[in-house]
Amino acid sequence: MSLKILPKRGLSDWVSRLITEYRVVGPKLMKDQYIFGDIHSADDLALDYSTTILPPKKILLPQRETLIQFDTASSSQPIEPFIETQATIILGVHTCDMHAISLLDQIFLEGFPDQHYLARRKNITLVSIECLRSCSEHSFCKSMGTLSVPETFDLHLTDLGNSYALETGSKKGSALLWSMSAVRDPTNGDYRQLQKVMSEKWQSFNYRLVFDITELPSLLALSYDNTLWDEIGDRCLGCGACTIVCPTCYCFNVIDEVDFSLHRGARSRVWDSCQLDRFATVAGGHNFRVNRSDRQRHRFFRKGKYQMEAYGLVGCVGCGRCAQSCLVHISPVEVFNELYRRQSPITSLEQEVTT
Amino acid sequence: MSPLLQEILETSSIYKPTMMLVLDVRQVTQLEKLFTIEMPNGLSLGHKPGQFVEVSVLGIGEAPISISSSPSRSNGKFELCVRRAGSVTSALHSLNPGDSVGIRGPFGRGFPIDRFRGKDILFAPGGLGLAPLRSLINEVLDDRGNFGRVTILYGARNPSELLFTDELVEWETRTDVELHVTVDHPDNDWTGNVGVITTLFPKIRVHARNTIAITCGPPAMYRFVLVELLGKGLLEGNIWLSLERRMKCGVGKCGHCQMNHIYTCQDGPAFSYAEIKHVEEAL
Amino acid sequence: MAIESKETKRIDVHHITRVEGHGNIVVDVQEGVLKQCDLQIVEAPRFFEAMLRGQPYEQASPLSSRICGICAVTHATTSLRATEKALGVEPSEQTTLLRKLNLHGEMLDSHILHIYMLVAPDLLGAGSVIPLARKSPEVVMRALRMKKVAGDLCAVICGRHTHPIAMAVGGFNHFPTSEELSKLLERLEAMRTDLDATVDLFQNLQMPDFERETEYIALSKEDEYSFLDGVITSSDGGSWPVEQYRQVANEHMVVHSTAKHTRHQRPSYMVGALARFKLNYEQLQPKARIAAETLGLDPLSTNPYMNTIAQLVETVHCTEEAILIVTQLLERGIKQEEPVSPVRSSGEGVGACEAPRGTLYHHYVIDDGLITDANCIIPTAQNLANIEADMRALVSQRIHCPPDEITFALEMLVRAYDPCISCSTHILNVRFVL
Amino acid sequence: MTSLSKPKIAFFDFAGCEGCQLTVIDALQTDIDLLNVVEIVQFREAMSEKGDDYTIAFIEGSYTRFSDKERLIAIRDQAEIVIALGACAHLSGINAIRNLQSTAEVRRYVYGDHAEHFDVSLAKPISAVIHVDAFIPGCPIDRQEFVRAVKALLQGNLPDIPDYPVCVECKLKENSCLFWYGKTCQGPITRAGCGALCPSLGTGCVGCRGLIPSPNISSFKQLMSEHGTSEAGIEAKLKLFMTHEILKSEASGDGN
Ligand SMILES: Cc1cc2nc3c(=O)[nH]c(=O)nc-3n(C[C@H](O)[C@H](O)[C@H](O)COP(=O)(O)OP(=O)(O)OC[C@H]3O[C@@H](n4cnc5c(N)ncnc54)[C@H](O)[C@@H]3O)c2cc1C
Ligand code: SF4
Ligand code: SF4
Ligand code: SF4
Repeated sequence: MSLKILPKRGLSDWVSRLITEYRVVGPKLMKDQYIFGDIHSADDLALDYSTTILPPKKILLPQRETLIQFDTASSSQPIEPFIETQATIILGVHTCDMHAISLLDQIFLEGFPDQHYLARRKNITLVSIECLRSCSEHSFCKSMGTLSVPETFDLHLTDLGNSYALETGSKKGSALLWSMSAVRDPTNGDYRQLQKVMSEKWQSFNYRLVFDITELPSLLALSYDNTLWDEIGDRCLGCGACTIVCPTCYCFNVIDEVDFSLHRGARSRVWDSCQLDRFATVAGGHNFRVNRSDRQRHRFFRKGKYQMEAYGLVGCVGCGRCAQSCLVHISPVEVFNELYRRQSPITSLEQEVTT
Repeated sequence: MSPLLQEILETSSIYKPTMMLVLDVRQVTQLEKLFTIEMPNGLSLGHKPGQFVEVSVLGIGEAPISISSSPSRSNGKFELCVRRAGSVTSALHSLNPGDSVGIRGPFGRGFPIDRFRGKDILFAPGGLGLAPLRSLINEVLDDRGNFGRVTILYGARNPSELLFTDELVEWETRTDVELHVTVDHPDNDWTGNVGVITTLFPKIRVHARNTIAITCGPPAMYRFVLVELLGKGLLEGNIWLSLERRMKCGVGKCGHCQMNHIYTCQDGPAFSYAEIKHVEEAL
Repeated sequence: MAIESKETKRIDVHHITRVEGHGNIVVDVQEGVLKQCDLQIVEAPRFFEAMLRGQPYEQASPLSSRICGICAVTHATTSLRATEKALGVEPSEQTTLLRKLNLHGEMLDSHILHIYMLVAPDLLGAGSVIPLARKSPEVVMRALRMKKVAGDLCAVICGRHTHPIAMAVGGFNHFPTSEELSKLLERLEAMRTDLDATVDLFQNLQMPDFERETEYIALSKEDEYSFLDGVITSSDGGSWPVEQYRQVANEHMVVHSTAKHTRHQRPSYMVGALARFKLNYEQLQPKARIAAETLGLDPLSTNPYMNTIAQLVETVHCTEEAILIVTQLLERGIKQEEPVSPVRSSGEGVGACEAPRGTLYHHYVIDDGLITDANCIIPTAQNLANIEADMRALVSQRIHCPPDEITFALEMLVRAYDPCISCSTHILNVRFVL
Repeated sequence: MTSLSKPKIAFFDFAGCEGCQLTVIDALQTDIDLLNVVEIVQFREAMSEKGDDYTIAFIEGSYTRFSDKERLIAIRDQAEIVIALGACAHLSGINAIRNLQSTAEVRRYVYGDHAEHFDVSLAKPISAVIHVDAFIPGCPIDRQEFVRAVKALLQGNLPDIPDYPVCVECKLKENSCLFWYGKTCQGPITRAGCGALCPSLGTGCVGCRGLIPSPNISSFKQLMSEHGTSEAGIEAKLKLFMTHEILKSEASGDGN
């Protein structure tokens, strides 16, 4: 690991240079909300952003992605795989989103490696940024263990006030600093400042989960038949927003489209959601997860149990996006806490006493 | 890893089907057709009974279909028995010999046939459930000496929906197979059993400790068949089921087929009851 | 002559095609005497006024745009004006500019549809636009190209042409970006080539020869060729504030008598492009006046078939106007402003706009935010009596001609008015007594 | 793919604004090839020629008159496939608003003493009168969805219309939710496919594409009321386009 310092006045220059060689994506303001979008100059970039509506998964796993192209009238090559990569930098990724990307990486690598994801991923350089204060009233990253950056970063920025500390995590990352005259080596003062920023930061976040994250899978195992799921199911609108905005949701549907010739076309994948009616419906109309309560349970079990058990990584990174998007106030941290409250022996004792 | 799988991994996309020739199309019932598909370049599919392929009609979509022929009878070809149920399956039904279809696979975990050897085998398919089990039945029959008693209980809604009637006759006449067929709604010509599949169970004797039972059918059927099998004292690990879920990729990515933590496409579609007994969403 | 006119003819055109909505023509000539000559409206009644009753005022505009898919923007805008007047809302200058621009988009869209898709096939000897697309693909492609610019203009301002979205009482919920406006400007300017080609095309086409003097009515303003607001003006002299729309239209529309087609001045009047052209000629853009000259249309024309030519002239005008408005908006810069809120929750107001087919009035009474009374007068309703008067004059003139020829001339006449029968809020009562 | 001969299609209109037919004409702006792949034998708004040998019928507009029945049945008898085009045909759309008042009263209000001359029934979706094979929702329909529907028909399938709510598309577009700004929106219970057009333009969805298959209406009403909409206001909003569906769901006792 090596540490470098980029004075803030050098940022604009740096971004301009990156743009000449890469597609640069980063947080920017759209109307009154931040989104990840193409950056054309440092002015577009809002590194000090509160959470975006969609996570950076929209770059790694586009909403609509062509998988194959075909022309059944052509006898030689009726099907061509379509793999699209473009050297891309994602700038300013929050640490929770970095954890989510680690999970996506694993999922698309394991079993049958997904060439489409992996090719794109290989060509993406991740520049993460240290979160110094909570980015949304709904986030609970500290509780989920995602407040520190995972090792998957290529370059990691920490805002030191007048400058950024740059930590390189890979060759891809150090390539971005190549021959940058504005970048200098850190002084003792810089190290002190970094330490100060980091220790202050930790204080400014709260633990919002009332128990330890490692207990979550077993808590859920005990809660399969909890009536909370029915209560949530009654409230849930089934709108799917929670899964669309979630950085660790990746389920997809596959659709074919043709032109008027009917023999030329493409097969694409598009984001799907386990909260939607048709998700688990098979031919004949049988729906294996027909109730909103079952679907919500499935969602929270994936977030809090299945992914953790299958991949050793958290399935919910605590970004709070789903809670922000949910119009009927279904929030993972509150759901988990409520389950904990209902499962803990003290509460049941209290209940026994009062009833 | 099968050569086909190898090829798929070496070509640049797990989602790219290989075009294969439709050799033969046979109308089996009003709703089902049996397709014989030829592998390119004399390759072999290298499948196990219980596995499935993703079948593409380019421009319409893809559907998971069980391989209905047994590996023992493959020889560069395989068979799919397809019910017309929606857009892809209807498009398949409009294909003729000489047309081609896209195939990916085989996918999924088939039945662990090695563990079945030396045991009595009880098949209990219902309706279209015979399509996937036929692969295993013929595999067993082609290696008949290595298995104990073979019993087949088959139920369909009415006589016209019975699949593979030629083979039923063949099995019927074999002395080393015990076959019982029943229909829910008989027609005038039907002289056999009437009633749901569970009405066949009293007709058979089962050596509980040494029997492997394999069942496949519509979602509602499993619960009743399981009660019978468990009631006869079969071990949970010896009862096998093949499950259906919505699938969009077949390779454990799209999330549709998930039952609790299990991916039907990769962890199944063949499961022992012991494996899924605690998977609440499975049955 | 005399012998010929002793014939008996009956013309029955069931569902005139290439008009919006359902109408039948019935002509009955017995022994050379015209017994019956009707334009029967068989469109299903829609009862919009009843549906408007009880609606929260914000819902009046989205609901009333559904009166007509072709002049949806004008209905939505007129409705907003009625509501705003009732509730004392004074929209900003930017809102007014955007609305005018939007109305220009609709005028272009509708006129191009009418000129090319509905009328041109008659003049070019193609049964309709689909054979025309085969016969002269370049003509149809040009029409589609121009129509797309018009439609996209509305889309930039209000989301889409048919049933606008972003318009609200007091303003807009969404604003075009300057990039969108700049692109639009380029496309409008580029459209001039297609417009020139259109003028060339129609310059060489012959409109049927037929004159009949009548009264012409349109909204007018001192300083502009008015589409949004203005005063009601008559070619016979006189003008009225829009609140007095019943002075002009009342007896035709609201008194439900088959016999009463009378106003104090004449038995019928005409609204629409020709009326506007005649009354507001002075305010036309210079390019449009040149086009009129080239096309042989002058403000004294009394040939209703020339309505189509007046539409073409307006198409030129609206393109030029739209270019000016977009330029102005780009210079001013678009402000993201909240819609102006009502100052009261009860009141009464009349909105009036020029729809492609003529003057449109919406009149609402609002009580505590809910609409308690609504009256909508659509252009085609105002034109019906005049169409029938023209039909009668035409048939009398050509009574000796073969029925096919009469039918064709009548259908073309009806089409020239571009009647929008689907708008029929209440026009079923216009019929002749036999 | 086996290629089919050009299907013959026809357009019919009942009570509606003809905006959907206009949208079909507008679809030619981007997809002029439509004219090469189908044969249009009847389309009153755009053509004079009239053929009765169609196999696919697109019907715009609601059933509103007893006399409509005969025409609808004739179309059904001829066509192999009948498709409801747009909200009026699909849901009875805004036409059904008048069902909330008595028909006699509605007629009297608009036509005075001539009211009884008119043949008027309750406004209904065409599926209330004849069997409908598929629908293309929206007021008006979405151009691209229409084009996709035609392609599906050419492939021998019925159009695949989304059955998830508008919120999905709204989130995909990264719109800030209108509820965050004190506005209201029917996106959570309305069928998507429009690309969340209205919310993207800062305007609450008015529900023109109809309800999703199993909407949580009671929770939605609760949401609306939390955001300051009165009970009457909620009713008026839900019943702008969905009167027929809401009345039906109330009658069957679900969703409330
Ligand atoms: C492992 C596995 C093995 C299989 N083996 C076989 C086999 O051997 N033979 C065989 O015939 N089938 C088999 N199937 C089933 C087969 O995959 C399906 O029938 C097929 O995918 C249907 O695809 P389709 O495109 O024809 O239907 P689709 O067009 O996708 O739809 C078919 C049905 O889905 C339902 N549906 C679609 N959309 C909706 C909606 N919006 N709401 C509610 N319901 C909806 C409807 O019931 C519709 O009829 C198997 C499935 C699996 C998972
Ligand atoms: S479940 Fe919610 S909080 Fe957790 S990662 Fe997904 S969007 Fe963020
Ligand atoms: S604006 Fe409407 S459609 Fe969009 S997320 Fe909010 S409720 Fe859903
Ligand atoms: S957002 Fe709602 S009202 Fe607007 S087009 Fe879509 S479904 Fe219709």
